[in-house]
Amino acid sequence: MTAIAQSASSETFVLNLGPQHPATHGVLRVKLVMDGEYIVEAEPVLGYIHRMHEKMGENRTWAQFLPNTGRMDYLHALAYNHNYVCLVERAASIEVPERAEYIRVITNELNRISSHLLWFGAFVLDLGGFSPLLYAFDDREQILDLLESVTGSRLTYCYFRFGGVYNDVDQDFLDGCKAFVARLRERMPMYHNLVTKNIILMKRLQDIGFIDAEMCRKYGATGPVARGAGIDFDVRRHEPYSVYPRFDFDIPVYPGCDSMARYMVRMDEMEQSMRIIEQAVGAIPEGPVMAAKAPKIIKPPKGDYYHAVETARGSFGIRAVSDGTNTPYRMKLRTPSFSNLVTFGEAAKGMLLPDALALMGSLDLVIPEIDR
Amino acid sequence: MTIDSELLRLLLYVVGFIAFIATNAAYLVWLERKEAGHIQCRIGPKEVGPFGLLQPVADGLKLMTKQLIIPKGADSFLFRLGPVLVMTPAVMCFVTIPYSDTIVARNLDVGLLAIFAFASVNVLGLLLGAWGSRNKYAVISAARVVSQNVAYEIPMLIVIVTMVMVTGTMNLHEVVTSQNGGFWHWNIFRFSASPLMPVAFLIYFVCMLAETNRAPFDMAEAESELVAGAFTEYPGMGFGVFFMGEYANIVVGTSMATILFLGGWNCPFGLWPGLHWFLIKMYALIFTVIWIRWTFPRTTFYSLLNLSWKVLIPVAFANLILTSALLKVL
Amino acid sequence: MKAYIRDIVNGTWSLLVGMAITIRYFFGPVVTLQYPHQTVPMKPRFRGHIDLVLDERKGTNKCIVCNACMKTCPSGCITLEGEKREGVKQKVLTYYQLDFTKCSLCGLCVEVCPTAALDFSKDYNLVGSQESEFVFDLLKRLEERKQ
Amino acid sequence: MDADTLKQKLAALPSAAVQELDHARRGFSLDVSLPPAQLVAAVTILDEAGYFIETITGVDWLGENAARIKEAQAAAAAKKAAAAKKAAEARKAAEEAGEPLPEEAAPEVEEEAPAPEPAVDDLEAIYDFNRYDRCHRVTLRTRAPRDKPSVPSIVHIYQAAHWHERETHDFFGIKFEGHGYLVPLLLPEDADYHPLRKDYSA
Repeated sequence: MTAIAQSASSETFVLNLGPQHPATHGVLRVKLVMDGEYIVEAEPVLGYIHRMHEKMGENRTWAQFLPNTGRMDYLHALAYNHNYVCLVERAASIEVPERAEYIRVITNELNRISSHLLWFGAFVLDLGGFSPLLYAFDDREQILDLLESVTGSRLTYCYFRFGGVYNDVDQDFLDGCKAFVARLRERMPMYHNLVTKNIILMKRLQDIGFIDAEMCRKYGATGPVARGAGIDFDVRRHEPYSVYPRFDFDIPVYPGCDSMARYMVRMDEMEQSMRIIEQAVGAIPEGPVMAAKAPKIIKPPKGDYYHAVETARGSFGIRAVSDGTNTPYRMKLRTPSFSNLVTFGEAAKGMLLPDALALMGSLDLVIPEIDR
Repeated sequence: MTIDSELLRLLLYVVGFIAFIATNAAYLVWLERKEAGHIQCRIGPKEVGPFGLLQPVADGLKLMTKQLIIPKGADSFLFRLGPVLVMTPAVMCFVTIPYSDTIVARNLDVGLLAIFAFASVNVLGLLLGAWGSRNKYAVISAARVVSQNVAYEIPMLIVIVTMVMVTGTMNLHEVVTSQNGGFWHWNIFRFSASPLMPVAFLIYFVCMLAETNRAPFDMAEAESELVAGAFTEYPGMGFGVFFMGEYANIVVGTSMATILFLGGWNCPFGLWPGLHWFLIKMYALIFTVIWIRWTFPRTTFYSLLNLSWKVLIPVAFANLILTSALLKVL
Repeated sequence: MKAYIRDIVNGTWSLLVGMAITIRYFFGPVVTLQYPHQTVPMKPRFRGHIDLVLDERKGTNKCIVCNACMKTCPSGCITLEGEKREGVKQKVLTYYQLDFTKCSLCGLCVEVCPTAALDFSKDYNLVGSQESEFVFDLLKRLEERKQ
Repeated sequence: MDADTLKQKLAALPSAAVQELDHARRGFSLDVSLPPAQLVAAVTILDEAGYFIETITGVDWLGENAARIKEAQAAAAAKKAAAAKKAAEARKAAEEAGEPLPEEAAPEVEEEAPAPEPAVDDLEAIYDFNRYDRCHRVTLRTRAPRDKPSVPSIVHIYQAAHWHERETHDFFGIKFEGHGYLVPLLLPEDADYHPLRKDYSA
């Protein structure tokens, strides 16, 4: 920890970072007790975009809750759709045809790359670099066009259904995926030369925001935050769902425990997602896209079910309690950024303000997902 | 009463300089937005006037129409004094800059010293403005501005001392005439004085960036941390005057670089020296300043001070000692 | 000392590489679309607000007023009325109102409709000064489109 | 510490019911229900075993007891109706046979227990734990009566619980003893209502 936590001299002052602040990417307020420019204590305050999805889950039928999942983490909405749909399929034991599973994996990984690209642009913008944001958005626009041609929407998707997907993909979507992967693969070295190898950025990220494996375990941090602390935990590999076991992709793990490690994890994950897309587009089978006997009214048997999925920010889990009727009895949404943000209060002690923002950027927070 | 011709000439020069600074500040904003646009594969302002040339005029009018609100509890005198103290030294620096053989307001023998004396006053303006606006973010940025400018004043002045030693005079007109002839006469390539001359130019350029709070060193006005830093509370023309002061400082910094290192108004091939060469070199340097801004992220505060105390100052001292040794020997 | 020198040299080299990339983009092509002058060609599956489908054979809409879409909509933004006319087997639609301020474009109504009477429209630049301008009367829109 | 030693350790806790489940069917492998008193002990076992906390879910089982009693009565009524039908057939058979009506056993009308005053329903807190190296999700369930729901806090073991417990307190009103900072997390500061309770009406 380069920044030494000075003993809190008498005149500390309280600085409110947010809820309107360019670096919080949403309405998060962090109450910082500052001594000069050093942070003595940081306490995130939530609730500014709390819409109570869990109560909506209780007074909507199982099918009607689907659009809500896209509104929680709008950067990786398809993973949230995927998790909710898999949960109900597990509860009501509905079979999903092969082609639908492949389409789900392809669109999910495309959405993960678009989420990582947006994080990359916004993160370098927090550190002061403007141009990489525009290059990243240029690439992200390709993905949004691809997904729009299939799902119809660009950000908050509602494309998956219980037992399959809303409608089929055609050949030029698959060719579009191949062309996109080729284009992004040729652009990645440019990102690394412009940003990763830049001495200013390296000085900004190395040894900043120290979150080690033990702190991750105590705070339940998952996703790139845990993988940046040397923990090899990825729900796609660890608790396999859908057809992920059929693809070979590796999980980037960096033992650095600092912002640079978390940054590198996400950059490598984009490469892995591209590999998955290539394999999935190559091996997509023909066949129906919707399960033949998907029941119109979903009435899962009594009891509670849990399903977890790997989103761009970590493991997103839903615990649904069903009482046999067609509306859920209780819908608990375990979002990854909620646990990742808790580490900020601990890790930001004694840091400088710009370093704390580098740390917050490396956590890749999406505030509506924290507040639900 | 008769007006002394010298006084009239000076008056005309002052009016000319203020006009130059005002239009320059406006059109440097336009250049910056156009260049940032093209670097980021987009176009930049295009709607207002041909190629967006009237956009700065529109921005200026918009700034002037805004109401100047003084925050409650702020020290209104310091609040108003801030922008003034940033703008006037910038204008004063233009007095002794020789734009061409004949175009100079007042060719002082200690022209170089005068410019750098005025250049260090704008820190005071930023500090007073930030402190007067009673805003936490402004106070943090004021503390940063002061220590940043102090840290970067020293290597800049060491390089200036080396250049004075090489050219032997502080009179800017003679500095440029000593570099007459082709570009091999320019100070940047004067390897006879010291092989590290291009490095000295680099150090001067980096210090000039830090001095005007630009590019990787824009800690004072760090958008993503301190919202708008020292001038968070300045609406309308208060912010406009700060902006003009900043761009005037850039013009002063780049023109000093042109004079000291790139041979002022001399033509690279020694054919038709004149004002146009001075402006070409200056705007090339300004293009680089903007280019650097849209490429690099911002440094943190302690690595900024590390860079100055651990890299720039030692190398500047080495250059100083080397030059004095070589001058003694040759 | 060697590491110190190497650090400076590598650092400046990485800065120069970064600048080389941005200058290449400076002279590179412009990627953006000048919106008011050029518009984006909408994709066939783009989801605008829902609209009634024109049935060429009958010349009017295909809706049989079964209220399935009204019941399945999660945010309850569809209200419709129909009446039984003698001589016509199904009910006839008289009023179909969509409150687009609450619609989340999930497509459940389009999917559940037995006679495929609903489809997504393609207009995206809707603008209005009050909320009430976003409460569409789809039947009237169908008539206008027919002319 | 592999799965079954953990299972034995948890089963060893007094009055803890451990149940092995099929992960593919329900999503978690071990389901442990225990009284609030044993919660801290179970969580320390899991902490030593290297588990990380995923989330704390609150569930409001309002009307569960009432439903159970109604079921019991319905079952009893069904049994009585079946018994009465059997007795009627027996009588009809007896008439055909002409024998004197057998002295019917007085239809044992089980003395209709006055509907027992329904015990207070309870709020349930479900703790989810998982491992980083292999997939083994453990669910701890504790129940507390609705009128004074209090569960010991595990903030001193897992700091993440600081927020999870505040959120569960926001929505259900479960008091976590020893938490010390149960200020509303997602609800406005002065919120004294608990929206996810079944008897909450906006």
